Amino acid sequence: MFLTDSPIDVAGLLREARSSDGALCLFVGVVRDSNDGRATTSIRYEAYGPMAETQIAGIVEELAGEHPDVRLAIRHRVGELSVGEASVAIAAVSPHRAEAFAVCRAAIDRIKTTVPIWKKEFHPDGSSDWVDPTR
Amino acid sequence: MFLTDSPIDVAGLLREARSSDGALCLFVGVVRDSNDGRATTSIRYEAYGPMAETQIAGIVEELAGEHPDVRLAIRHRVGELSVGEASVAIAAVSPHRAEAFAVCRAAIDRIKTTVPIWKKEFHPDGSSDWVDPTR
Amino acid sequence: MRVEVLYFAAFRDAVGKDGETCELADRSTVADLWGALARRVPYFARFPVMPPAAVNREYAGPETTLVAGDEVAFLPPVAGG
Amino acid sequence: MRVEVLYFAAFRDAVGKDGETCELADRSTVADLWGALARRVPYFARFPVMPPAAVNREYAGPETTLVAGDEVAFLPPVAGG
Repeated sequence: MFLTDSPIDVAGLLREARSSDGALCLFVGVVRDSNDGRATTSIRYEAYGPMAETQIAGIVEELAGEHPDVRLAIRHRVGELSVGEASVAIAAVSPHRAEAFAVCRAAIDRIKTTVPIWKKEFHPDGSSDWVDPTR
Repeated sequence: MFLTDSPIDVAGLLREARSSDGALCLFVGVVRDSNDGRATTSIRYEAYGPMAETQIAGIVEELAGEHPDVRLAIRHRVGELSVGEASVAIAAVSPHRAEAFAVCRAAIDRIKTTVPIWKKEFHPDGSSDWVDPTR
Repeated sequence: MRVEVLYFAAFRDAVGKDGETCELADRSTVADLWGALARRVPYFARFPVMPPAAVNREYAGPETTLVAGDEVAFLPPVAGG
Repeated sequence: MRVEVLYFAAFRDAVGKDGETCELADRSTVADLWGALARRVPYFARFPVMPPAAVNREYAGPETTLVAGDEVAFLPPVAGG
Protein backbone atom coordinates (compact mmCIF):
# COMPACT_ATOMS: atom_id res chain seq x y z
CA MET A 1 0.00 0.00 0.00
CA PHE A 2 1.62 3.20 -1.20
CA LEU A 3 -1.31 5.51 -0.46
CA THR A 4 -2.25 6.55 3.02
CA ASP A 5 -4.76 8.92 4.56
CA SER A 6 -2.69 9.27 7.75
CA PRO A 7 0.43 11.46 8.14
CA ILE A 8 3.43 9.89 6.42
CA ASP A 9 6.06 8.53 8.81
CA VAL A 10 8.92 10.22 6.98
CA ALA A 11 11.47 9.49 9.70
CA GLY A 12 10.51 5.82 9.43
CA LEU A 13 11.73 5.80 5.83
CA LEU A 14 15.22 6.56 7.12
CA ARG A 15 15.32 2.99 8.43
CA GLU A 16 15.06 1.53 4.91
CA ALA A 17 18.83 1.22 4.45
CA ARG A 18 20.29 -2.29 4.55
CA SER A 19 23.81 -2.90 5.89
CA SER A 20 25.12 -2.97 2.32
CA ASP A 21 23.75 0.50 1.59
CA GLY A 22 26.07 3.47 1.82
CA ALA A 23 23.62 6.03 0.51
CA LEU A 24 20.08 7.08 1.20
CA CYS A 25 18.31 9.75 -0.80
CA LEU A 26 14.97 10.89 0.55
CA PHE A 27 12.61 13.22 -1.24
CA VAL A 28 9.70 14.81 0.57
CA GLY A 29 7.01 16.84 -1.15
CA VAL A 30 5.57 19.37 1.26
CA VAL A 31 2.38 21.44 1.06
CA ARG A 32 3.53 25.03 0.71
CA ASP A 33 1.83 28.28 1.51
CA SER A 34 1.43 29.49 -2.07
CA ASN A 35 1.44 28.36 -5.68
CA ASP A 36 1.70 30.50 -8.80
CA GLY A 37 1.57 33.59 -6.60
CA ARG A 38 -1.71 32.67 -4.86
CA ALA A 39 -1.84 31.88 -1.15
CA THR A 40 -2.83 28.33 -0.21
CA THR A 41 -4.42 27.33 3.08
CA SER A 42 -4.70 23.59 2.47
CA ILE A 43 -4.68 21.01 -0.30
CA ARG A 44 -6.95 18.05 -0.86
CA TYR A 45 -5.30 15.10 -2.59
CA GLU A 46 -7.63 12.75 -4.37
CA ALA A 47 -6.54 9.48 -5.97
CA TYR A 48 -8.03 6.88 -8.24
CA GLY A 49 -6.89 4.57 -5.47
CA PRO A 50 -6.58 1.09 -7.00
CA MET A 51 -5.05 2.45 -10.21
CA ALA A 52 -2.64 4.73 -8.31
CA GLU A 53 -1.45 1.73 -6.28
CA THR A 54 -0.88 -0.27 -9.46
CA GLN A 55 0.91 2.61 -11.16
CA ILE A 56 3.25 3.24 -8.23
CA ALA A 57 3.97 -0.49 -7.98
CA GLY A 58 4.79 -0.38 -11.69
CA ILE A 59 7.22 2.52 -11.18
CA VAL A 60 8.95 0.65 -8.34
CA GLU A 61 9.25 -2.48 -10.48
CA GLU A 62 10.51 -0.54 -13.53
CA LEU A 63 13.18 1.26 -11.50
CA ALA A 64 14.22 -1.97 -9.75
CA GLY A 65 14.75 -3.46 -13.23
CA GLU A 66 16.82 -0.49 -14.35
CA HIS A 67 18.84 -0.27 -11.09
CA PRO A 68 18.92 -3.68 -9.38
CA ASP A 69 21.11 -2.42 -6.50
CA VAL A 70 18.60 0.20 -5.40
CA ARG A 71 15.62 -0.31 -3.13
CA LEU A 72 12.76 2.15 -3.11
CA ALA A 73 10.10 2.99 -0.54
CA ILE A 74 7.24 5.28 -1.51
CA ARG A 75 4.34 6.78 0.43
CA HIS A 76 1.74 9.17 -0.98
CA ARG A 77 -0.77 10.93 1.18
CA VAL A 78 -4.40 11.44 0.20
CA GLY A 79 -7.09 13.60 1.82
CA GLU A 80 -6.91 17.08 3.33
CA LEU A 81 -3.40 18.39 4.09
CA SER A 82 -2.29 21.58 5.84
CA VAL A 83 0.67 23.73 4.87
CA GLY A 84 3.89 22.02 5.99
CA GLU A 85 2.55 18.46 5.79
CA ALA A 86 4.28 15.84 3.64
CA SER A 87 2.27 14.86 0.58
CA VAL A 88 4.74 12.32 -0.77
CA ALA A 89 7.93 10.73 0.53
CA ILE A 90 10.34 8.59 -1.43
CA ALA A 91 13.42 6.86 -0.03
CA ALA A 92 15.98 5.28 -2.35
CA VAL A 93 18.77 3.29 -0.73
CA SER A 94 21.77 1.99 -2.59
CA PRO A 95 25.41 0.99 -2.11
CA HIS A 96 26.48 4.23 -3.84
CA ARG A 97 25.03 7.72 -3.99
CA ALA A 98 24.72 8.28 -7.75
CA GLU A 99 22.03 5.58 -8.11
CA ALA A 100 20.25 6.65 -4.93
CA PHE A 101 19.86 10.20 -6.30
CA ALA A 102 18.95 9.04 -9.81
CA VAL A 103 16.28 6.58 -8.68
CA CYS A 104 14.75 8.95 -6.14
CA ARG A 105 14.52 11.69 -8.76
CA ALA A 106 13.13 9.36 -11.43
CA ALA A 107 10.52 8.05 -8.99
CA ILE A 108 9.08 11.46 -8.13
CA ASP A 109 9.17 12.57 -11.78
CA ARG A 110 7.25 9.46 -12.88
CA ILE A 111 4.80 9.76 -10.01
CA LYS A 112 4.04 13.35 -10.98
CA THR A 113 3.28 12.44 -14.57
CA THR A 114 1.65 9.01 -14.52
CA VAL A 115 -0.02 8.31 -11.19
CA PRO A 116 -3.72 9.29 -11.08
CA ILE A 117 -3.64 11.67 -8.15
CA TRP A 118 -5.10 15.16 -8.26
CA LYS A 119 -4.87 18.10 -5.93
CA LYS A 120 -7.32 20.83 -5.11
CA GLU A 121 -5.91 24.00 -3.62
CA PHE A 122 -7.91 25.99 -1.10
CA HIS A 123 -7.30 29.73 -0.84
CA PRO A 124 -7.82 32.19 2.06
CA ASP A 125 -10.89 33.71 0.35
CA GLY A 126 -12.63 30.33 0.48
CA SER A 127 -12.22 29.58 -3.23
CA SER A 128 -10.53 26.45 -4.51
CA ASP A 129 -9.26 24.95 -7.76
CA TRP A 130 -7.97 21.72 -9.14
CA VAL A 131 -4.30 22.05 -10.07
CA ASP A 132 -3.75 21.58 -13.78
CA PRO A 133 -0.01 21.19 -14.40
CA THR A 134 -0.57 21.40 -18.17
CA ARG A 135 -2.04 24.88 -17.99
CA MET B 1 29.07 23.85 13.52
CA PHE B 2 28.81 21.28 10.75
CA LEU B 3 30.94 18.59 12.43
CA THR B 4 29.73 16.55 15.36
CA ASP B 5 31.07 13.61 17.33
CA SER B 6 27.54 12.60 18.43
CA PRO B 7 25.02 10.68 16.29
CA ILE B 8 23.49 12.94 13.64
CA ASP B 9 19.85 13.82 14.28
CA VAL B 10 18.80 12.98 10.73
CA ALA B 11 15.08 13.17 11.49
CA GLY B 12 15.68 16.66 12.88
CA LEU B 13 16.84 17.78 9.43
CA LEU B 14 13.35 17.01 8.11
CA ARG B 15 12.15 20.06 10.04
CA GLU B 16 14.29 22.42 7.93
CA ALA B 17 11.52 23.21 5.43
CA ARG B 18 9.93 26.67 5.59
CA SER B 19 6.28 27.19 4.69
CA SER B 20 7.33 28.36 1.23
CA ASP B 21 9.20 25.11 0.54
CA GLY B 22 7.48 22.43 -1.48
CA ALA B 23 10.45 20.12 -1.73
CA LEU B 24 12.98 18.60 0.62
CA CYS B 25 15.83 16.43 -0.60
CA LEU B 26 17.79 14.67 2.08
CA PHE B 27 20.98 12.72 1.49
CA VAL B 28 22.39 10.42 4.15
CA GLY B 29 25.75 8.71 3.88
CA VAL B 30 25.69 5.49 5.86
CA VAL B 31 28.56 3.26 7.02
CA ARG B 32 28.18 0.04 5.07
CA ASP B 33 29.37 -3.45 5.80
CA SER B 34 31.92 -3.67 2.99
CA ASN B 35 33.94 -1.59 0.57
CA ASP B 36 35.77 -2.75 -2.55
CA GLY B 37 34.86 -6.33 -1.65
CA ARG B 38 36.37 -6.22 1.86
CA ALA B 39 34.22 -6.50 4.98
CA THR B 40 34.11 -3.45 7.23
CA THR B 41 33.36 -3.57 10.95
CA SER B 42 33.61 0.16 11.66
CA ILE B 43 34.99 3.41 10.27
CA ARG B 44 36.87 6.19 12.00
CA TYR B 45 36.28 9.64 10.52
CA GLU B 46 38.99 12.17 11.20
CA ALA B 47 38.75 15.84 10.25
CA TYR B 48 41.04 18.83 10.14
CA GLY B 49 38.28 20.36 12.19
CA PRO B 50 38.59 24.14 11.80
CA MET B 51 39.39 23.87 8.09
CA ALA B 52 36.56 21.38 7.49
CA GLU B 53 34.12 23.81 9.15
CA THR B 54 35.36 26.65 6.94
CA GLN B 55 35.20 24.52 3.81
CA ILE B 56 31.65 23.33 4.48
CA ALA B 57 30.58 26.90 5.28
CA GLY B 58 32.12 27.89 1.93
CA ILE B 59 30.15 25.19 0.09
CA VAL B 60 26.92 26.36 1.74
CA GLU B 61 27.66 29.97 0.79
CA GLU B 62 28.63 29.06 -2.79
CA LEU B 63 25.46 27.03 -3.33
CA ALA B 64 23.29 29.74 -1.75
CA GLY B 65 24.78 32.16 -4.27
CA GLU B 66 24.07 29.81 -7.19
CA HIS B 67 20.54 28.90 -5.96
CA PRO B 68 19.15 31.70 -3.77
CA ASP B 69 15.81 29.89 -3.24
CA VAL B 70 17.42 26.86 -1.64
CA ARG B 71 18.41 26.46 1.98
CA LEU B 72 20.94 23.83 3.03
CA ALA B 73 21.59 22.08 6.32
CA ILE B 74 24.68 19.89 6.64
CA ARG B 75 26.01 17.65 9.43
CA HIS B 76 29.13 15.51 9.23
CA ARG B 77 30.06 13.01 11.88
CA VAL B 78 33.59 12.45 13.12
CA GLY B 79 34.98 9.68 15.34
CA GLU B 80 34.28 5.95 15.44
CA LEU B 81 31.12 4.82 13.57
CA SER B 82 29.49 1.39 13.35
CA VAL B 83 27.88 -0.13 10.28
CA GLY B 84 24.50 1.49 9.71
CA GLU B 85 25.35 4.84 11.34
CA ALA B 86 25.00 8.10 9.40
CA SER B 87 28.34 9.69 8.54
CA VAL B 88 26.91 12.70 6.75
CA ALA B 89 23.45 14.16 6.29
CA ILE B 90 22.46 16.98 3.95
CA ALA B 91 19.02 18.53 3.67
CA ALA B 92 18.19 20.92 0.85
CA VAL B 93 14.81 22.64 0.96
CA SER B 94 13.38 24.68 -1.87
CA PRO B 95 10.09 25.82 -3.38
CA HIS B 96 10.56 23.30 -6.21
CA ARG B 97 12.14 19.87 -6.44
CA ALA B 98 14.68 20.34 -9.25
CA GLU B 99 16.78 22.75 -7.21
CA ALA B 100 16.43 20.70 -4.03
CA PHE B 101 17.87 17.65 -5.80
CA ALA B 102 20.58 19.65 -7.61
CA VAL B 103 21.81 21.45 -4.51
CA CYS B 104 21.74 18.33 -2.32
CA ARG B 105 23.75 16.41 -4.93
CA ALA B 106 26.23 19.25 -5.49
CA ALA B 107 26.75 19.60 -1.73
CA ILE B 108 27.70 15.96 -1.16
CA ASP B 109 29.89 15.92 -4.28
CA ARG B 110 31.79 19.02 -3.14
CA ILE B 111 32.08 17.71 0.42
CA LYS B 112 33.60 14.47 -0.85
CA THR B 113 36.24 16.26 -2.90
CA THR B 114 37.19 19.40 -0.96
CA VAL B 115 36.49 18.99 2.76
CA PRO B 116 39.48 17.70 4.75
CA ILE B 117 37.92 14.62 6.29
CA TRP B 118 39.45 11.17 6.09
CA LYS B 119 38.19 7.73 6.93
CA LYS B 120 39.93 4.67 8.23
CA GLU B 121 38.20 1.36 7.65
CA PHE B 122 38.50 -1.42 10.20
CA HIS B 123 38.20 -5.02 9.01
CA PRO B 124 37.13 -8.22 10.83
CA ASP B 125 40.74 -9.49 10.93
CA GLY B 126 41.77 -6.45 12.99
CA SER B 127 43.53 -4.67 10.13
CA SER B 128 42.66 -1.17 9.02
CA ASP B 129 43.43 1.29 6.23
CA TRP B 130 42.90 4.89 5.31
CA VAL B 131 40.54 5.13 2.36
CA ASP B 132 42.23 6.67 -0.66
CA PRO B 133 39.57 7.56 -3.24
CA THR B 134 42.25 8.34 -5.84
CA ARG B 135 43.64 4.81 -5.80
CA MET C 1 -23.48 -3.73 -23.17
CA ARG C 2 -22.82 -1.81 -19.98
CA VAL C 3 -19.58 -0.35 -18.66
CA GLU C 4 -18.82 1.52 -15.44
CA VAL C 5 -17.45 5.03 -15.96
CA LEU C 6 -15.59 6.78 -13.13
CA TYR C 7 -15.07 10.54 -12.72
CA PHE C 8 -12.36 12.17 -10.66
CA ALA C 9 -11.37 15.66 -9.57
CA ALA C 10 -12.39 18.35 -12.09
CA PHE C 11 -14.28 15.77 -14.17
CA ARG C 12 -16.37 14.69 -11.20
CA ASP C 13 -17.17 18.31 -10.42
CA ALA C 14 -18.22 18.87 -14.05
CA VAL C 15 -20.44 15.79 -14.25
CA GLY C 16 -21.72 16.14 -10.70
CA LYS C 17 -21.15 12.51 -9.74
CA ASP C 18 -18.38 9.95 -9.01
CA GLY C 19 -19.41 7.62 -11.77
CA GLU C 20 -22.21 6.01 -13.67
CA THR C 21 -23.16 2.99 -15.73
CA CYS C 22 -23.19 3.65 -19.48
CA GLU C 23 -24.99 1.65 -22.14
CA LEU C 24 -22.90 1.18 -25.30
CA ALA C 25 -23.08 -0.82 -28.52
CA ASP C 26 -21.10 -4.07 -28.40
CA ARG C 27 -17.46 -3.69 -29.56
CA SER C 28 -17.45 0.03 -28.77
CA THR C 29 -14.03 1.57 -28.18
CA VAL C 30 -12.78 3.98 -25.54
CA ALA C 31 -13.02 6.73 -28.17
CA ASP C 32 -16.68 5.81 -28.84
CA LEU C 33 -17.45 6.11 -25.13
CA TRP C 34 -15.70 9.50 -24.94
CA GLY C 35 -17.68 10.66 -27.97
CA ALA C 36 -20.94 9.67 -26.29
CA LEU C 37 -20.00 11.50 -23.10
CA ALA C 38 -18.85 14.61 -24.97
CA ARG C 39 -22.23 14.80 -26.76
CA ARG C 40 -23.95 14.84 -23.38
CA VAL C 41 -21.58 16.85 -21.14
CA PRO C 42 -20.70 20.38 -22.38
CA TYR C 43 -17.51 20.42 -20.27
CA PHE C 44 -16.21 17.34 -22.10
CA ALA C 45 -17.26 18.72 -25.50
CA ARG C 46 -14.71 21.51 -25.07
CA PHE C 47 -11.74 19.08 -25.06
CA PRO C 48 -9.91 19.22 -28.41
CA VAL C 49 -8.58 15.69 -27.88
CA MET C 50 -9.62 12.79 -25.68
CA PRO C 51 -7.90 12.93 -22.26
CA PRO C 52 -5.86 9.96 -21.04
CA ALA C 53 -8.09 6.99 -20.25
CA ALA C 54 -7.79 3.87 -18.14
CA VAL C 55 -9.62 0.58 -18.65
CA ASN C 56 -9.68 -1.67 -15.62
CA ARG C 57 -7.08 0.54 -13.94
CA GLU C 58 -4.48 0.46 -16.72
CA TYR C 59 -3.83 3.23 -19.22
CA ALA C 60 -5.61 2.42 -22.49
CA GLY C 61 -5.55 4.11 -25.92
CA PRO C 62 -8.62 5.41 -27.75
CA GLU C 63 -8.82 2.32 -30.03
CA THR C 64 -9.10 -0.09 -27.10
CA THR C 65 -12.24 -2.21 -27.49
CA LEU C 66 -14.44 -2.35 -24.42
CA VAL C 67 -16.23 -5.39 -23.08
CA ALA C 68 -19.23 -5.54 -20.80
CA GLY C 69 -18.39 -4.79 -17.18
CA ASP C 70 -15.21 -2.82 -17.95
CA GLU C 71 -14.27 -0.05 -15.50
CA VAL C 72 -13.37 3.01 -17.56
CA ALA C 73 -11.96 6.28 -16.30
CA PHE C 74 -11.05 9.45 -18.17
CA LEU C 75 -8.29 11.19 -16.28
CA PRO C 76 -7.80 14.93 -15.77
CA PRO C 77 -4.13 16.01 -15.97
CA VAL C 78 -2.47 14.38 -12.96
CA ALA C 79 -0.77 16.53 -10.35
CA GLY C 80 0.38 14.15 -7.64
CA GLY C 81 3.27 14.64 -5.28
CA MET D 1 61.21 31.73 10.81
CA ARG D 2 58.98 29.07 12.33
CA VAL D 3 55.74 27.60 11.03
CA GLU D 4 53.41 24.99 12.49
CA VAL D 5 52.96 21.89 10.31
CA LEU D 6 49.97 19.60 10.89
CA TYR D 7 49.66 15.95 9.86
CA PHE D 8 46.41 14.05 9.39
CA ALA D 9 45.32 10.49 8.66
CA ALA D 10 47.88 8.53 6.61
CA PHE D 11 50.36 11.42 6.84
CA ARG D 12 50.20 11.42 10.63
CA ASP D 13 50.73 7.66 10.69
CA ALA D 14 53.75 8.05 8.39
CA VAL D 15 55.37 10.85 10.40
CA GLY D 16 54.34 9.41 13.76
CA LYS D 17 52.97 12.67 15.14
CA ASP D 18 50.08 15.16 14.79
CA GLY D 19 52.30 18.08 13.92
CA GLU D 20 55.54 19.89 14.60
CA THR D 21 57.21 23.27 14.43
CA CYS D 22 59.50 23.68 11.40
CA GLU D 23 62.34 26.16 11.02
CA LEU D 24 62.48 27.67 7.50
CA ALA D 25 64.33 30.46 5.71
CA ASP D 26 62.33 33.70 5.54
CA ARG D 27 60.14 34.01 2.43
CA SER D 28 60.02 30.23 1.98
CA THR D 29 57.07 28.90 -0.02
CA VAL D 30 54.73 25.97 0.58
CA ALA D 31 56.76 24.05 -2.02
CA ASP D 32 59.98 24.78 -0.13
CA LEU D 33 58.44 23.39 3.06
CA TRP D 34 57.25 20.27 1.23
CA GLY D 35 60.73 19.80 -0.24
CA ALA D 36 62.27 20.00 3.23
CA LEU D 37 59.80 17.45 4.61
CA ALA D 38 60.29 15.10 1.65
CA ARG D 39 64.04 15.11 2.22
CA ARG D 40 63.46 13.96 5.79
CA VAL D 41 60.42 11.63 5.53
CA PRO D 42 60.78 8.70 3.09
CA TYR D 43 56.97 8.36 2.81
CA PHE D 44 56.71 11.94 1.51
CA ALA D 45 59.70 11.47 -0.84
CA ARG D 46 57.67 8.90 -2.80
CA PHE D 47 55.04 11.50 -3.85
CA PRO D 48 55.55 12.46 -7.51
CA VAL D 49 53.86 15.82 -6.91
CA MET D 50 53.12 17.87 -3.82
CA PRO D 51 49.75 16.94 -2.28
CA PRO D 52 47.11 19.64 -1.72
CA ALA D 53 48.16 22.05 1.01
CA ALA D 54 46.39 24.48 3.30
CA VAL D 55 47.84 27.59 4.89
CA ASN D 56 45.90 28.91 7.86
CA ARG D 57 43.02 26.56 6.99
CA GLU D 58 42.59 27.65 3.38
CA TYR D 59 43.78 25.76 0.33
CA ALA D 60 47.05 27.27 -0.89
CA GLY D 61 49.18 26.60 -3.99
CA PRO D 62 52.87 25.61 -3.93
CA GLU D 63 54.05 29.16 -4.69
CA THR D 64 52.33 30.63 -1.64
CA THR D 65 54.88 32.51 0.49
CA LEU D 66 54.82 31.58 4.17
CA VAL D 67 55.18 33.97 7.09
CA ALA D 68 56.24 33.22 10.63
CA GLY D 69 53.49 31.54 12.66
CA ASP D 70 51.56 30.15 9.68
CA GLU D 71 49.65 26.91 10.20
CA VAL D 72 50.43 24.63 7.26
CA ALA D 73 48.86 21.27 6.48
CA PHE D 74 49.54 18.85 3.64
CA LEU D 75 46.37 16.92 2.98
CA PRO D 76 46.04 13.24 2.06
CA PRO D 77 43.33 12.59 -0.56
CA VAL D 78 40.07 13.46 1.18
CA ALA D 79 37.38 10.83 1.58
CA GLY D 80 34.64 12.44 3.63
CA GLY D 81 30.97 11.58 3.56
